[in-house]
Amino acid sequence: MSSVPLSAYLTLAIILFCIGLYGALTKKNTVIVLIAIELMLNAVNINLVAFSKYGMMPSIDGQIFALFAIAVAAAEAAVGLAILIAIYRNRKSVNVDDYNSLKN
Amino acid sequence: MMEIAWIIPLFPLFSFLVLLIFGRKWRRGQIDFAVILSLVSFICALLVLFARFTQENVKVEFTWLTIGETQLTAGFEVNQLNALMLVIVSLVSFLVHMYSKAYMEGDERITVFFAYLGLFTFAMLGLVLSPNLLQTYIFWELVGVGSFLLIGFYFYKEEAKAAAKKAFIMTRIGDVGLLIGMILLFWQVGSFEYDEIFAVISAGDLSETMATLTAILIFIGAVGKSGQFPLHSWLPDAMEGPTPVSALIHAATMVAAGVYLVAALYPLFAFSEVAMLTIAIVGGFTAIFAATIGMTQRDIKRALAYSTVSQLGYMMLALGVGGYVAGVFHLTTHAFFKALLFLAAGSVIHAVHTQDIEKMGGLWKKMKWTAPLFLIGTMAISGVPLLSGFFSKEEILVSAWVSGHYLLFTLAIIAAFFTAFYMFRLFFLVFGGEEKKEQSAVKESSNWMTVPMLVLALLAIVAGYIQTPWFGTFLGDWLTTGIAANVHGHLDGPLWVMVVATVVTFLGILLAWLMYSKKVLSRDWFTSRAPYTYQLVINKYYIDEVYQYIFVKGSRFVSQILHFVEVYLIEGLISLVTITMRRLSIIGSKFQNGQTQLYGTVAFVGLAILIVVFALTGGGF
Amino acid sequence: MGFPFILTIIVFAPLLGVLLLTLVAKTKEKLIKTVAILSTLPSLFLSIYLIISSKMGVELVSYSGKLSWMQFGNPEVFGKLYSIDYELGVDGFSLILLLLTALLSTLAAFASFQIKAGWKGYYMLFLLLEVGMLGVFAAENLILFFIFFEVTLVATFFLIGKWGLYEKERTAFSLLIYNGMGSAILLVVIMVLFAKTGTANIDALMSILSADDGTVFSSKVKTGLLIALFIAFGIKLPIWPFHSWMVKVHSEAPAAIVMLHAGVLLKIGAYGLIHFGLGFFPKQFESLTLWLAILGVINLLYGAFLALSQQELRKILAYSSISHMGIVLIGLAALNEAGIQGAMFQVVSHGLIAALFFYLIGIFYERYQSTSMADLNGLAKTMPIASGFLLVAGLASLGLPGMSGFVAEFLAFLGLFQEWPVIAVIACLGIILTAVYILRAVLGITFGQQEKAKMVRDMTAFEIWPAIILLLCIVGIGVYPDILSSTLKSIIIGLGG
Amino acid sequence: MDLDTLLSFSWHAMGPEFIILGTATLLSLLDLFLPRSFHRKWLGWLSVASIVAAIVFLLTLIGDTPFAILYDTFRLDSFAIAFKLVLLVAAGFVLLLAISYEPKEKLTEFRGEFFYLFLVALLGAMIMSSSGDLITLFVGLELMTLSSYILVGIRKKHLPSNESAMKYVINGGIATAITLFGMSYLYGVAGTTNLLEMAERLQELTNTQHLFLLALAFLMILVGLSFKIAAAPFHMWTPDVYEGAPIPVTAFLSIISKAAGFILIIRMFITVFYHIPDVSNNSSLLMALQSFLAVLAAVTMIWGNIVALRQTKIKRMLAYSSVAHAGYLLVAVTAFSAFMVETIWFYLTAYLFMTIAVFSLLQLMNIEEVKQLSGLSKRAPLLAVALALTMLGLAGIPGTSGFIGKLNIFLGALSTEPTHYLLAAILIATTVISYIYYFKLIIYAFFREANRTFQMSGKKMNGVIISICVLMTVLLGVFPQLAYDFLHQNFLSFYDFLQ
Repeated sequence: MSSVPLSAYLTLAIILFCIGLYGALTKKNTVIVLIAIELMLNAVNINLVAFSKYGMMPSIDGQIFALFAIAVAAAEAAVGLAILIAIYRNRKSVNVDDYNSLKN
Repeated sequence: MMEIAWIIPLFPLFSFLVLLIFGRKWRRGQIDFAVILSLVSFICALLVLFARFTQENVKVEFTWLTIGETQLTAGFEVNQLNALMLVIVSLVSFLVHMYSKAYMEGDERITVFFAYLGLFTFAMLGLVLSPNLLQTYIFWELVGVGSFLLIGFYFYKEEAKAAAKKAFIMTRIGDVGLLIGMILLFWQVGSFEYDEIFAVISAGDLSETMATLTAILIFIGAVGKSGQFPLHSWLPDAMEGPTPVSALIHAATMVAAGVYLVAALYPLFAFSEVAMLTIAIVGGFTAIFAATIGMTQRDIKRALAYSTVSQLGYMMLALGVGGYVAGVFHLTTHAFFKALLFLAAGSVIHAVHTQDIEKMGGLWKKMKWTAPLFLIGTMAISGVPLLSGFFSKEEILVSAWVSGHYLLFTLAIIAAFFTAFYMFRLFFLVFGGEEKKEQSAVKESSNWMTVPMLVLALLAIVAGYIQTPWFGTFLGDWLTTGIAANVHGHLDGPLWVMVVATVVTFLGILLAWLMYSKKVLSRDWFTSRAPYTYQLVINKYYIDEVYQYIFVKGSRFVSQILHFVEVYLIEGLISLVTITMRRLSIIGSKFQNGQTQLYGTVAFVGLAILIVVFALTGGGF
Repeated sequence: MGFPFILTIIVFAPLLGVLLLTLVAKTKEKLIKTVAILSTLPSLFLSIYLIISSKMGVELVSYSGKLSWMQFGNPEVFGKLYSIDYELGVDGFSLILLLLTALLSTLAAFASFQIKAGWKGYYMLFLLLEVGMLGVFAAENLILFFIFFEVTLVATFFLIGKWGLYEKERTAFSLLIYNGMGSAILLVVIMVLFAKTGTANIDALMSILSADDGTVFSSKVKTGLLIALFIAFGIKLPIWPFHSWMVKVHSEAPAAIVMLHAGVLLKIGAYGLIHFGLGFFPKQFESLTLWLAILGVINLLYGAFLALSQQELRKILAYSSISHMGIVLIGLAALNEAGIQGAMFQVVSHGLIAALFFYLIGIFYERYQSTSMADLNGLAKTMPIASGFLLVAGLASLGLPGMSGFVAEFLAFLGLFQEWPVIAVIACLGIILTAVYILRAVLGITFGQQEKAKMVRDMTAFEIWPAIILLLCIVGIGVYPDILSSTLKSIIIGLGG
Repeated sequence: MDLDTLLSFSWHAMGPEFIILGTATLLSLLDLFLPRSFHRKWLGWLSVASIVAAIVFLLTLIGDTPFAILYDTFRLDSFAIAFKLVLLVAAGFVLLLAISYEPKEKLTEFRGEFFYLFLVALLGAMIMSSSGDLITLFVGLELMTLSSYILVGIRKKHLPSNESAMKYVINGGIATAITLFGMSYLYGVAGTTNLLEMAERLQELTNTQHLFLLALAFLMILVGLSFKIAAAPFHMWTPDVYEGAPIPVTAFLSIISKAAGFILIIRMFITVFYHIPDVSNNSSLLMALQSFLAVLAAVTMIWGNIVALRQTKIKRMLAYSSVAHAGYLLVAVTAFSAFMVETIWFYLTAYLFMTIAVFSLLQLMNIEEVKQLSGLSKRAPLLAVALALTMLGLAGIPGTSGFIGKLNIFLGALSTEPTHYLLAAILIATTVISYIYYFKLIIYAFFREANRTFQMSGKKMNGVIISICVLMTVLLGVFPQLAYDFLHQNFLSFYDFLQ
């Protein structure tokens, strides 16, 4: 049915991953940074699912793995946001650059 | 008796130890104790000498140090030469002990003084008894220490400190030569033993070059100790020590050790013509060189010191030209008359409390004993006929003539002239002429001082008769039996040599008389004519200054350079390392600026580098 | 090979003192000092006993022994086991050094009476230091050796950092980093040997390495390891240019510690060079002797020249130590019986002489709070006995015959002249220079007019006897060196001198 | 899956985990329902009790043949037991620290949370050490990570604490993503998430492209885990987070979190990558990529030690020190010697005691700057001695367990072929550099006079912890065979997790 080759999925995943990484490293808004990290995790999910379906040795494990990854990502986002709220209360800023009281 | 000759040095050693350890507590009698010990030592030495007349050499040794399979030994040996030396040393030592009892009276450190005397005597006797080079070297150095300690006896005087240091270091320079020569010889011969060395030489197993090299190196040691040019300048300075010390160490015994060493190793030296010539030239040059300086000195002891240097040069010259007996003979006679002169000078100094001869004068009447005794010494050293110096000097001149070194012979003749001149200059200035005001209270010294002088004066007169062309050559015959070298008991020289020597001596005396007693000749007759020469001579040819400039300044300069290396180069390298570390640390800390995204970026760069390298290298596949 | 009972007691007896000291209140000065000195004694007496019994013909091997200690790796799974045993043993050389250490420790414990505060901590560390030093010489295992080696380092670090003089912290640090580097390199060598041969036992390594024809290590690797050993022990000895830490230590550490430092700790470098460098890699050692000789001469002259321009007695002695360690190097460079024996003699002799010097320095410092030549001028007037000892120490140091220094110097030169005569001639300059700087220092202090007429008491009867003991040893060895050489003979032959 | 299947599993293998999990659940409920007046410290004691129970349970499991439950996702082998033991002991000490922790910014209201979150994090670490499947590995890892995010930020009114938590989240998130990305490739090539199965399948792999992908996966997993173990250059978060986190949490991060990272690395590397052939087919992928590990180890040691030199705050210094120690451990991993696992186990054990001791000291003295140590030896000599011994241990001075640990690593690096001379040299050189900062503390504590009086927030508990840890440090340094014998006797077939 599908003529989309595995490599396309993988490339997409890498691109997403890189976008996420880029966002996580450059965006000033912490919320966006957290979203970018989500993006990276989701890129992995594409990988996993793609492999699970079109891989050298397809198996259901990949999809299960992806589910776990989604759950973990959600938890991570939740924790991240919770911490962000805590820091916002004290620092009154969501700008990552402002979080620099700890340094050499 | 000869088997227990080792006991001779132990008496002074015992004296040294006892005085050093208990001397502070011991209020009275410690000096007598030391004097008696030195007397015992002398008696033993005398017995050994008599025993040696009838018996063979004795040598006793034990293992001192094991090097792998080689065993170095220590022990003692008695032969003609050192039996003679034993007597000379212990006698002079005993007399000086006696003399010092009076001379040093009242000094609060007199016990220490006698302790040091004991140490020195021990070392000197040990040196004489040594059967091998190594042991000789050991005592050689110990003798130096004794000398060093006694020169620096008045430790609070800056001059004494400087003189002691100078004496030690200059002789040490010579000692290093000796050490090197000795070690080289060891690797050639395989032993430090005198007799083994001689055996190898007579077997012809030692190459000529090696013999020359080692002989000259060993001679450097002798040069240092015997104050030969160019290592002579410590000896006059050593006069900072108490006068009895000058008599014992710097006239009669230690300084003669160099001559003794050459004599003891005579077969080695005789094997190498070059070495012999070197010795002769150095000796001859020193003889005349020191004599010229001696003519200008104002300090009575310094003048005598230069005379000593000159006489030692004479002895070296004798040995160098093959006059083995002549050298040893002169060593013997010189020990007596020079010790006498120093003791007499000490007596004078003791009485007038100055050493400046210009401040003395007219003492002939005041010092009824000292003055004639000094005169005897002066006549003996000048070579006035029938006194001991006349015979020994004559022997040297004959040896020089016979050996064919005419230039050296001439030098020796001129030196004899100078000797007579400056010795009588001293005599006339000190004892003749007008009485100086400040010396009205001068008194003759006590018997403790005059008796030793008397003994020495007696010896200075008669000692010459053991080897004369007229009454037999007893000393020479005895000394030369069994020596492993081609030496002669006596050389017959032309009669005119004796005549010339006598004439020259009297000319010198005459000149001194004219200048300093009669004052017919003006004293600056020579100085005004050749002021530069005079300046040169009175400043001792600027040798000290040259040394100061080259060696002292030189080593200080090197030291400064190395200090620079130490501070800037080595410390600098260390700081370079620490600074680098600190820099790196700062750079590392700079990244830690609190920005999370920078941290992430660094990590990303790290990952990227890993992957890029992997991709480029194919991942090490 | 049972448990090395006597050696264990010798090494760890001071540790008992440490434990006892923990029980003593820190204000009880007398008690602390007594306990400390007493706890140095068992090692001393036992090592004397060992020496005597070895002279009586008891084989030294019978005292060595081992106990299984730790194993790395799992033989049942991998078949390879790296086991490190607790092995102690002595040979002639290390036995002598053991005795030297024990003796100097007792004397230094006496000299430590001048410590003004913190006796408890001081003596605990002091005893720990002694354990380390004794252990270094008794260890039969490289790793054990290293452990004791580091123990000495840490103990000295504390002793200097806490009880040192003006720049104590910097000095302690400098000591730590230099020696840390040295021991790091040493550890590399040790571990390479251990990892490749599977044993760290010194004797076993010696036989493995001497039988090795390139299968275990290529000759290049061996040379590399030897050079690393040179650097490691060269820092300790010290070999120029790694000496600057040691000058600092000499001038900043408390005198009693310098006694041990100059007397024993520096000697570990020499011990290591002889025992390991020469013992493990004799062939490679031979190929490096020229460099060793050159370094030795540099040490000798460099130290001497720098000592010439110092104003501080401690610094003079520091550079003098550098210079004297040059003798050890040239002795080793000669690599013949005389040379090696000279190096060994120098190790012992300099240990004694340096200890005597610093014992006296401690006494001077206590009275004058200074050791600079300018402040001590004319000491012979105020302290004649101490000055006398200083003079004797000086003479011993400049190699006066009749004292131990001469025998060492003589043997080293004797050896060197056979192998490298030209270098030896240059080195002879050192003999003269030594005389010059020693006399300059000693005369500068004792002779002359006392300008600052501060009357102080001379050495008390109590203070004299450590100096006398040291002097007796120095003179004893100097007068009858065979006392040492007979003990050393077998090991020198064993080292293939 | 029916009940029979469920019951057929030998659940006791997970006993310790269940104990921890149960306690965590219980605690969360208790925290919810207990009145405010009830001191939450008792919850801490309860969790300590649970850890003790877990240890006891774990000890009873020693000696069983290795077996797996839940379809090979959870394995109980001697490797797992040995390392879980380390984790549990460390956790016990950290909990004790936490119980006596009284920061200036009051923690009372969150203390209950602290304990059960802590237990959950521990649970994650334990699962990691036992997991036989990528999914469980990942879940365990994330369980630990997510809990520790919250733990770091638990002082929620304290800005540095918030900030460090935020930084940790961002860095940790990136790390997770990278690890996961690597894992996805691994899964993609192997087609399974089970580690053993994966190893089996990949053994026959010959496709170069796949190998390439696997190598990439290897690198990404390595990098992702490097965040966890704080290896340079992925360590940058460490100092900031260590500084901001409460002391018990810092201790947790520097011991348990790091140990878990290493456990994961070893497990994955040995089971999977060691069995993947490289292109030439005569060595394994892991060996082929050894040089990357070596570079990482070297950079970590150098960076950690050098930057530590400039730190003036003790916690930051310790952060860099922990980076350096990660480097040392990486050397052991790189060398891959015959006794690597033992080496790492011993090192972690030694490191555990030293680190707990030093954090306990910090907590007791309540200080931040190195300078504040001045005069410690006068004021509290015993503490000063303890500090000194700990520092000596961290510096690897003989007589302490740190030395034996390093010796072991060193031996490992030198006993393998090819021999890692350079790495060993760097290890030893950086160790010497580390002397500088470790001894700096000693210098302040012993040689400097006090310029300020301490305010000991002293608890007896800290004293006990310190004494135990220092004692262990010395004991393991003098008689290391105690630990090795324990290891050899109980975990003779250490490598049974391959079966």
